[in-house]
Amino acid sequence: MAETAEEIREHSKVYIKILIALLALTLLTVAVSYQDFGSVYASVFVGLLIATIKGSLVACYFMHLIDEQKIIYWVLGIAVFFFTVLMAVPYLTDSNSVFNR
Amino acid sequence: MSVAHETHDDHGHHVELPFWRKYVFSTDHKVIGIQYAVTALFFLLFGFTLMMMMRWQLAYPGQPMPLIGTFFSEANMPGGIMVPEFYNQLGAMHGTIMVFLGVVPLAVGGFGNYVLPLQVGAPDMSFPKLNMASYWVFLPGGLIMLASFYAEGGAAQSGWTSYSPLSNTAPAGQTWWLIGMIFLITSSLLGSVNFIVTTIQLRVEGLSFFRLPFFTWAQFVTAFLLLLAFPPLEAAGVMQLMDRVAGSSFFLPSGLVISGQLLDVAGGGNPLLWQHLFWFLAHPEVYVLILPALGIVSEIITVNSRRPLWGYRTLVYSIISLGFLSFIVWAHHMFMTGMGTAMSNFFQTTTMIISIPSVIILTALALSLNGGSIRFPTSMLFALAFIPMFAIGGLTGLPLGLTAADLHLHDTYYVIAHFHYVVAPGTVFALLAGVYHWYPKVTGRKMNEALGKLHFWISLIGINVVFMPMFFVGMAGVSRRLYDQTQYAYGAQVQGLTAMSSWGAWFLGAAQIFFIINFFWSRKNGEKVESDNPWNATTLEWATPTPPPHGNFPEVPKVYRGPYEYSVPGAKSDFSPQHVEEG
Amino acid sequence: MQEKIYGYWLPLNVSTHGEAVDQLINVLHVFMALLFVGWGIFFVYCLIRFRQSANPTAQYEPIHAKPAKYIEIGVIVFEAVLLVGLSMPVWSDFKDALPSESEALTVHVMGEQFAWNVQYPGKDGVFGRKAPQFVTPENLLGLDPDDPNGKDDFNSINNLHIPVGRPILIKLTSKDVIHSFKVPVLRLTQDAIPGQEIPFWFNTTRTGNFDIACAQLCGLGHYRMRGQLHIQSQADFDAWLAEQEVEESDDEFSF
Amino acid sequence: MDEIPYTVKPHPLSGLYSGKLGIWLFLASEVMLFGALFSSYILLRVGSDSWPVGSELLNIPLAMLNTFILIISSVTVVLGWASLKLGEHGKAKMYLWVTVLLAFGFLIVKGFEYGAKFSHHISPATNNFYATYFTMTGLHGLHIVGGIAVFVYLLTSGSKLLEENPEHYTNRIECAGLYWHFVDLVWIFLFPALYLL
Repeated sequence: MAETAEEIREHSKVYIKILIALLALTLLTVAVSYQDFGSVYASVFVGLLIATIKGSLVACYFMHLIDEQKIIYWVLGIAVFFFTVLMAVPYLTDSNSVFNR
Repeated sequence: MSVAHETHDDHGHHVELPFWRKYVFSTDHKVIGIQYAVTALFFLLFGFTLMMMMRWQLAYPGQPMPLIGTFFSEANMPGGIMVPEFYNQLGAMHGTIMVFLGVVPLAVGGFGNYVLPLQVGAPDMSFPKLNMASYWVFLPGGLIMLASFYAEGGAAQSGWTSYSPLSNTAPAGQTWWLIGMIFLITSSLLGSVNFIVTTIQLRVEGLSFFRLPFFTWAQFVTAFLLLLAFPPLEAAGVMQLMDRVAGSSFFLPSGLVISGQLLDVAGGGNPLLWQHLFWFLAHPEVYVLILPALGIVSEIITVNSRRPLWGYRTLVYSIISLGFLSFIVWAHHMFMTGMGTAMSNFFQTTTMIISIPSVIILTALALSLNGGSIRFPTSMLFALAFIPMFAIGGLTGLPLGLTAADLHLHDTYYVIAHFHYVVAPGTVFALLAGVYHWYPKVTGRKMNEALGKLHFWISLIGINVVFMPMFFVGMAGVSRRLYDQTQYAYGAQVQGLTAMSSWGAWFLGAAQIFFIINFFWSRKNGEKVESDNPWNATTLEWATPTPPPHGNFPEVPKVYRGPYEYSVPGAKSDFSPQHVEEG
Repeated sequence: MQEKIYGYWLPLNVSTHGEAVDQLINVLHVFMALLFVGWGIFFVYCLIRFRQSANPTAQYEPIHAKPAKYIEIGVIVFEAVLLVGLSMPVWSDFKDALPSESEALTVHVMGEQFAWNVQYPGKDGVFGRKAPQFVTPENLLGLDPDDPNGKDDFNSINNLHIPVGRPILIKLTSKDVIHSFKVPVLRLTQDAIPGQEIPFWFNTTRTGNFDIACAQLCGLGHYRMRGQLHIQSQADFDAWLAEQEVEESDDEFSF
Repeated sequence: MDEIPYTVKPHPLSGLYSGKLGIWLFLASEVMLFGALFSSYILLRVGSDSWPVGSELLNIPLAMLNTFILIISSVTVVLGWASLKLGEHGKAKMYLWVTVLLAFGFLIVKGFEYGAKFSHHISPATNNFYATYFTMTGLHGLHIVGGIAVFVYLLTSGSKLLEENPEHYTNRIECAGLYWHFVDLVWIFLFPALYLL
């Protein structure tokens, strides 16, 4: 994927736009945290939603995942699958144990 | 955590490296493979001797150990009689050393590093410096583990699983254990990145994924297990280190009373968190122990029965499904921790499902023998013995996987017999087979057959005398890790069997002397190898000169056919190597 | 006990759920033995029939292994039957079908480094409040001194007395590290985890004295955490209970 | 045949040079490492009955400043890599030195935060919230230090490779950049999880 000079300059402009978007989203995250969304879970969801947007911006543009090779998607797919299994651990231990706290 | 992508120092011409760069800090995958293998064999022997000492206390509780009893300090063995703390240290370190410092470095570090690049047709690993780094991070980890015996209060003594809160309140040796573990985990991580990239990137022309030898497939899946399963244990290790050093209480619930005093710690932690994170690694870890062994056995069986592997594609799909399933079975080690029925039913089912690929692989290996023309060198004897022994190990996993039967068998000697049958006559026999098989390629000389057969038959008998009685001791209900089982009526009843196991263990220990003699004696005066391909095998590692020079292949090989093309009808000879054009 | 309680295979079974556990273990082992012997015979046959001297040229085509495939499917079906038919029902019965507080005898068991504290509610049938800060060498349970219900509770260390034929509900916890309450004759293992109180139940079919063991490594005294399970007739049990209450009321809490 | 293929040129089938595949695999294991820490954080928080609110105890403005620093440093790495591709070596080195300085800035701000905590005798032993806070941000900080070490090496003794084989050097910067973006990505999730929710 040998890019020509213009494409790279073009990309640099995109990076600046992404930078501004990320800084704005950070301010948004902090602002959102002061809002009260009823339950804790709602505010957690909103907070994580914004973080995921920021994360995917960094991943897609800065890490070039937007147009990456198939093998990289496979490697990340496997990692994300086992990441979700790992995230199931808190649910498994807490909700399903028989002891009464 | 340095970035993992150094490349081979790209000075084109070949310069004669000084001794310490050629043999000590070498970046050649073969030298690193030998370094790993020799270090791992030493640790296997050391872990074995720890066990042989424990067996004395198990067989004759409270009696002074003859001969070497007086060598030990008064704190550990006053008057030659082993104290419970020292017994627990031996138990914990036997497990840790055999798994993390013996079998994994030999199977993955030794055989993987040496044989995989050759089988793939590569000049070296993708990242040679990283490969060297992984050995030199592994060695300090190993030395820390050895040094922890001299820590104040002795080595780690809460089992190789080091459950908290026991491990949180254990003496200083546990901290050394944790630091050693972090070194070992980092080393395995660096190694696994290297294996995966080499398998994907450096395959020679014509070597598609479905023409890879089964040994390379096993190492490839094992590398993924190492890559994705080890980090959670590293996180758990960091947390337990914080618990012990910085006084946090990740794994300590509030209100603990240790030896009468209320433990003044913030509390609020959950001991099950350690168990979940530990077993999240440890189950893929036991598959890391067995997959390379399956790879080695399949290589040796096909070579010595002059017949293609039965169902190569089904085997590859089975090993991949084994890799995936091994990540979702871990909680069958925790059935008795107060888990609800929904969770235990899920893990019961996945444990039953995971037994299917193992049965397929074992049957395929047996079917590969049918219709073959079988030779019986020592490597083949060990590989053949692996199959029924691994079958016993696998089958005895069924009662433990079903919660109702586990109610009685959990944490008893039945469990010890089950996993030892998979690891001892299973993986270790396969690794010994691998040493006998690839020794000619590494040194240019064959290991002595007479000594080899002697070593095989005595080890086979000894190993069964050690572990078969344990099934019955476990069925009687004797708990594991007991310093003296005669305290219990049902324990005293089967004490005879435990004594028998102990004698079997010493008998087995004696048998290893033949292997050690053979290993060093044949280095200089074993029977010289007449060709680069003494076993007439078809895979690429036999296409290199003996011993393979730096850069392995004088000219880049091309691959024309699958890995196990033996007795092809109409071919010139009864084997057609992968890199040879016509049949 | 003249008849054998403990042998080389499964020990005597005295619990109601033990029948199904023994049946599952025995059926499984017969199944495993059959598989291993049948498979072993094929394995040895291959080695002898196809050794080099007897069969100098090997065969290239893979043998069509129809029988092997059917056997495997049979094994999978049999495993599924055992899993769903035997293991899951026994397990859910053991885990979920806790007997009601009224009909069952409730006992609190608290493991500690190298002993089992067994707390009985005493005459008032109510368990006193326990807290770690009240633990002293005399008051191992950590009973709250100014809680009236705790006055008549007593701790029969390492001795669990229960009436035969009545469901027993045990609330298991631990004071320091993870222990595991294991009674081979009851076919029962339950981890005692500090910070958690895990309920489990069993019912017994005959009287006798049997061993209780700790199955989880809990330190240097793990091997000597031996307890005694006394399964008594209702009369003996009541006599023992009465005798305990007399003994308790005159010393410990009358300061 | 001494030279290891596909170290610089991408592999025809996978389209990647080995280093890139290697760094992505390493990042997959890092995903599991931080995943385990996040999973423990969730378990401890859900399991405990008294979990303090992060925003009251921790210094939000400092953390926000740190987030800005890391985002900007991510951008300077990418711009540095882009100018390397364009052959403007001087500009690239300037961008990368800015990244290193920003990283030091992050550590200094982190130092103030930790210093404030320790002066109030707050430590991982105080309660599980602080234990998680110190462990996660501490391990993240160690990753920042690792990143700085790599960049400093590449900009000092490693930079002679730039003259010998620019494409090889650009690949190395790209891999270091990928690692750096991942460290920024972890902080993007760490920031709301510990400080805001």
